[in-house]
Amino acid sequence: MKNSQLLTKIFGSCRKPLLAISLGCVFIISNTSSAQEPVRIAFMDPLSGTFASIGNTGKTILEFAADYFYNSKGGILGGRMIEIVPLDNKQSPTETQLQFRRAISDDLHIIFQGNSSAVASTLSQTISRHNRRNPEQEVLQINYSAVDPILTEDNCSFWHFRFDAHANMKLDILTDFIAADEDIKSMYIIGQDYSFGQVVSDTTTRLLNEKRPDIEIVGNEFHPIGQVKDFTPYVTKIVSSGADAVITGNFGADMVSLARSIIDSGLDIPIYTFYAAYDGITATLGESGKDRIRLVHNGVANPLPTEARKQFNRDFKIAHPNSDVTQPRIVNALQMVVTAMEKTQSTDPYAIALALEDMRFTTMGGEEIWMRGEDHQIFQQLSVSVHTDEGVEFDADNSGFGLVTEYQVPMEETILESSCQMRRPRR
Amino acid sequence: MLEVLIFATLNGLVTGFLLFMLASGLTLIFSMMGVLNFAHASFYMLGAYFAYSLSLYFGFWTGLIFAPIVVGVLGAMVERYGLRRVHQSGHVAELVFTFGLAFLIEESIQFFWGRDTKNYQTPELLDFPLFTLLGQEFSAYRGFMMTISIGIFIGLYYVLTKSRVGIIIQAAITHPQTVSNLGHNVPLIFMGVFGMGTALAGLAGVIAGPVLTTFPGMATVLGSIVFVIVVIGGLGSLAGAFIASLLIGLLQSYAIASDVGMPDLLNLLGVSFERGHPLNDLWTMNLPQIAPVLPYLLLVLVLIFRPTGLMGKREE
Amino acid sequence: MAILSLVDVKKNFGITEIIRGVSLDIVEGEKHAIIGPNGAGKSTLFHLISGRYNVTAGNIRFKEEHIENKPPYEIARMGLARSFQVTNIFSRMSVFENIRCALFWSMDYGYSFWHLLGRQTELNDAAMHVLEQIGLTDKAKFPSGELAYAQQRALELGIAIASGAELIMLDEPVAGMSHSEAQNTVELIRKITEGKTLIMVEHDMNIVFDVADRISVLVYGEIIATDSPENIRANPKVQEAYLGEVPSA
Amino acid sequence: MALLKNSSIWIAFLVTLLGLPLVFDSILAISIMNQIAIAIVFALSYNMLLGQGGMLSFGHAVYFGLGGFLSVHALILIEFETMVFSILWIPLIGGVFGLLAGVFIGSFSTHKAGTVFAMISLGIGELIAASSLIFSSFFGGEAGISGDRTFGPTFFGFDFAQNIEIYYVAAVWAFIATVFMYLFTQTPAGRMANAVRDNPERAEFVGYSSRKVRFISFCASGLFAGIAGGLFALNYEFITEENLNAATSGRVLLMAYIGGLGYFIGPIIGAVVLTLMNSLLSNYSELWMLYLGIMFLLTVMFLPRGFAGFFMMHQLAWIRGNMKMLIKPYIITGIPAVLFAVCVIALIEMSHTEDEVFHYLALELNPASPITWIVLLGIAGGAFYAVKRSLLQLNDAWETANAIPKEEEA
Repeated sequence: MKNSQLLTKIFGSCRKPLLAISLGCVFIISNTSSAQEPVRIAFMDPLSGTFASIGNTGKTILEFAADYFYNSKGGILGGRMIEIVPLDNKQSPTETQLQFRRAISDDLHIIFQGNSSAVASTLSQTISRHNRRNPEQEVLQINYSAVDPILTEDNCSFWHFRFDAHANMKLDILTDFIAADEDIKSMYIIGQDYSFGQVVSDTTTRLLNEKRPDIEIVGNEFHPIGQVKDFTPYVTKIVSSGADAVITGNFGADMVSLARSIIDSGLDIPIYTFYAAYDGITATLGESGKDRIRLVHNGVANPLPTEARKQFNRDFKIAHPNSDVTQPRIVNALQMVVTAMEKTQSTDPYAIALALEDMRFTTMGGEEIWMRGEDHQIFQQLSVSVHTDEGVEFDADNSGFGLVTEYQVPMEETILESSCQMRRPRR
Repeated sequence: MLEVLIFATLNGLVTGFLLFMLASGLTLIFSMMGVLNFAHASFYMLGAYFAYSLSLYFGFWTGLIFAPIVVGVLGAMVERYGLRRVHQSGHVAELVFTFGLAFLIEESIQFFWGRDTKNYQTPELLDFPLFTLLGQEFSAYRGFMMTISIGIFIGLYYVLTKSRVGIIIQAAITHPQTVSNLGHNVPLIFMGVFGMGTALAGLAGVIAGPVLTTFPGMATVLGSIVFVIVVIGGLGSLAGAFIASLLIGLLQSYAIASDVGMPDLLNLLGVSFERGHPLNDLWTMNLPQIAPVLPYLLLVLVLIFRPTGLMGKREE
Repeated sequence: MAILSLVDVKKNFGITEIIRGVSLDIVEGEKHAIIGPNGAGKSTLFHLISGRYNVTAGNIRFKEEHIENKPPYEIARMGLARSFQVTNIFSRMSVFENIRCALFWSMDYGYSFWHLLGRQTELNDAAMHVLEQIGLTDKAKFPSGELAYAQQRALELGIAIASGAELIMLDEPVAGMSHSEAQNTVELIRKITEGKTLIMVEHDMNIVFDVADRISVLVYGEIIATDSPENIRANPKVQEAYLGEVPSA
Repeated sequence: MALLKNSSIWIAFLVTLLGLPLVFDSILAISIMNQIAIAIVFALSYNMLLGQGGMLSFGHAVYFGLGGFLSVHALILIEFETMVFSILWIPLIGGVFGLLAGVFIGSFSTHKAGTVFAMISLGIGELIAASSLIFSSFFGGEAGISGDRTFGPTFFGFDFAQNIEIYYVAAVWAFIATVFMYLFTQTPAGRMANAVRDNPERAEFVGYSSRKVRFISFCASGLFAGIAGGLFALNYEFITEENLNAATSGRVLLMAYIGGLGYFIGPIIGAVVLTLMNSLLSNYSELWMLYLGIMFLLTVMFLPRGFAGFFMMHQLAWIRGNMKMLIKPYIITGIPAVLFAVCVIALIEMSHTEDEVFHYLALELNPASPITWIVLLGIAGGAFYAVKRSLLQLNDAWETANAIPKEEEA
């Protein structure tokens, strides 16, 4: 963290501006190069604690993208730099509240947040409440990763934009892919016992019933999140159920442990997942998971579609050899937000929100994506990719393994109806 | 169904034996020094990480031998330079110390090894199915885990009952005061036992790391369960700890393997509720869902009805 | 009239019999001493009477009421107070607080959480009075755990007598004291047990014969004699129990 | 009398609580002060158990959390006009429910203190935390439940939309709760709690059932923890499972312990220090939890009676007018100690950074150059040596400052 920031925070809260300035001038020399005030964007995700690696990767990508596309090219809005302000919410709803107040205190009005739907919905509620009570001081939530459908359906908010496909959209694609596989006659669903796990379970059951009524759901299991030492007992049940495939929404250590236990038991069936790559997972699965683990995600994996996209990955890798571009949607989100700023020549969240509605934008991957105005949900192409080491130009965790896209669905085919009835603020 | 039962038993035993490796050290420490070592599972985690690092350069087997030693030495140092100092301030202080130590170890591990899951693999030598029963493999590595654990149990039993040191330790468990009056160097014994106990925990970590995933949360997952075992087993009783370990290992394994839940019970009673019922969560609860909390339920029940634990010989 | 009567009281620990059928009547107002060699079961007998241990068999009546197997606090509330052989005080509280805690129940405060202690003049005066009696007035605010040994013993006595119990049981009140300290303590005991019933376990025979009206001799869990000091001194069974050694006068 | 004598401290406390927003008025500051007010009540309620009653609990968050959940449900009921009353009374609802939970759980868990009690509290804590995820219609799963405090009758025109308004509510409640918790220590039940903590056996021989004494403390502690939970609900307008799980229980233990268990003011100090660290430090370093862990261990090892105990250690020297003698040795030891800490932190942070230039205080360090490392290590080593040397002098000064003056001895 930069020292000038640190000092202004300390002294800013002490109401001793003179002292702060006199002490702070030492550092200002090195830090204030441009005369214009930067555009400050908050990045709120876990930066310490158990889930920190995901949050830190996201932060790195966002910072890199801001420098890569804008700051190195003279900034935005006529020469203003983008400054990313990290806020550590430890992936806890309570801490999110605290950090939100810090954001308000620091005059931050655009918050990027992605991890955990529980956090996202807390933040969305908090922001709605805050914006209602403090007109002219509104805050915008840029959700780049939380996939609980409810955020753009029943609980949709004018101040919330989602730049990732939600779970039902992803499952729609994933079940299409599964349905196309004639060998699969039975399916085992296992997931963490919380809202996303339940969404995966309910939706999979419903969709498979529609698409392939002959596929039998031979198991539908929930386990407590982050508390299972050993998944072998669960795998025993999977084996004895005779399932032809497993689908899970697990993430983090629960994902790795489950996959490892399935592989160790000698069970040779495909595993369909959401979060089984990067942040050490790809490296840990390694050879044993090859050609067996498939993920549904937005955009495409290897081969990357355009040279611009490839170049971005290469340049990122040079700057951060130990990280990967895990979530290109962060880049899309930033680019769209900046486009909205440029279009309105403003950093006012209300103006940006209006400009984002129904925006169509061409990503560096060359595809056109659409932010639907009625529920603030992004639509873009979705893919199913496999964990392998063949044909992997850009690997994950420097392991030689990575994702290769097997199945792609264009944006138009991913569109689902929404039950959102948005309360729009009046100005 | 039969293979589920067999594998549930095997899995339960693997977990149970693993838990015993942790619980045996903890129960020795707890009984002799009165310290409920909250950081015990953290030493288990340290074992896994050290072994992972060693295995990168020297292979799995070197890690298996040296990682527990490193952990044991570290544990002995913690006793010598930390706990012994805190000892003067009483048991609560000691407990709070280990509580903070657990926290610090977890943070340090994230500092040195990062927060990612580590790619700690089973050795190739053991990378084959030991046997296949009704379509399911039982990996040789799990067999190896069981062998090591049983070996440790037998070794521990032998040392504690047959050797001179063992007899002093046994005496110190049940009558700590008397032993110090007899002129034995109690601080040295304490340090030794603490080192031994943490080394055992480290060994458990080494062999569990590859199958249970090496990640910074692995201590938390196991931490309080080991506590529960020691208390259920009874203060000062290694046999109690052994029985409680297996009991909890099997209990959890069977609970997950079973498919019964409240709906079955309600069917049996001929009662049914609508989905909208306010207590719907209760009526749809099933055993696998609550498997991880069963040990705590058992703990509370045991403590209420038999505060000395299953095999405990003395109260505090 | 017997204020306390034991009928065939027995206590086993596992298979070991510690008290093997003790029957004893304590007359109201008397000063009664229990003597006997080490390991005779004197402290165990005290624990049985005061409720710390449950009896294996037999019964104990205090003021005509059965008290065997009652919890200590119920017995204490009936007016039976005791001290301990090993100092047993509230070590992290001040001397004054120690005494005040011993007074609460007898002054009808119960488990009150609505009386503010600062305002209870009568209670505080009573506590100060006890401190005066045991000579610790100037140490009132001192942490009791840091008192000198003799002062802790005095406090131990103070806690026992504070509630104004009718029957006071003292377990080796002068153990470990120097001669002059012991003399002071005896004076103190005499003073504070004025008009009350006292049962005392003591090894120092000078004190026993000095204070006691009657003496019981406990040997291997049985009372072999209960009589006046003179008769006890002359009792051959007693002499034998003390290995032929006549208790020196 | 005693009340009057102390009333100046209480007035000062109230004035500080109410006056702070005038000094620190940023949104962040208000938010932190809100947290502090809640933490003070919570930590003090924990101290009723451990500090006053000798009961080590690993599940105290249960009462905080249950109180909080009931309070949020009450907010929801107010919002839908099932109940109509001012949200000012919400903490009381939390308190009553905390009390009920305390009565129920205390009825079987206060039988013994020590390890048995500690383990039961751990088990109960885990059970309730786990059930809170299973019974998601009441607890709202991992996202928790949320309400809105601006409904219900207004209070002199305040609708409590702003955090500053809630801060005043929290401050007044925190003050009232603190006064009552202090007064509790001044009652027979409070004193007997100390007595049972010190010596449960002897307490029985002065007429008190130690179980019942513990039970009363336990219920009172549940009541105040519930009030803290209610304040939390008012402040954040939501509550989740994480507010009744083991992490929250652990945090309150740290607060009370670091502050100093034996002193009434200890937990207050602990609550302030930990909350500040939690909310300020975390934004300056990713490694703040590491520092917190180190600080915590050092406190347990070197200040076993907490910060309050450290201050109280100087009471004697203060009374004897010898504080002056300590100032110089403190400075002499303090400077190298701070220097040592600064260097160690620099080393830790530097080994963790990916940047080419590492900004630290007024310096720009180059992590790639071995010279930086050697210099820092050298300074740290030197400082450590200086601390070790000067500690001896500090010790001497301490002895002299606390020595009994000649005339007093005579």
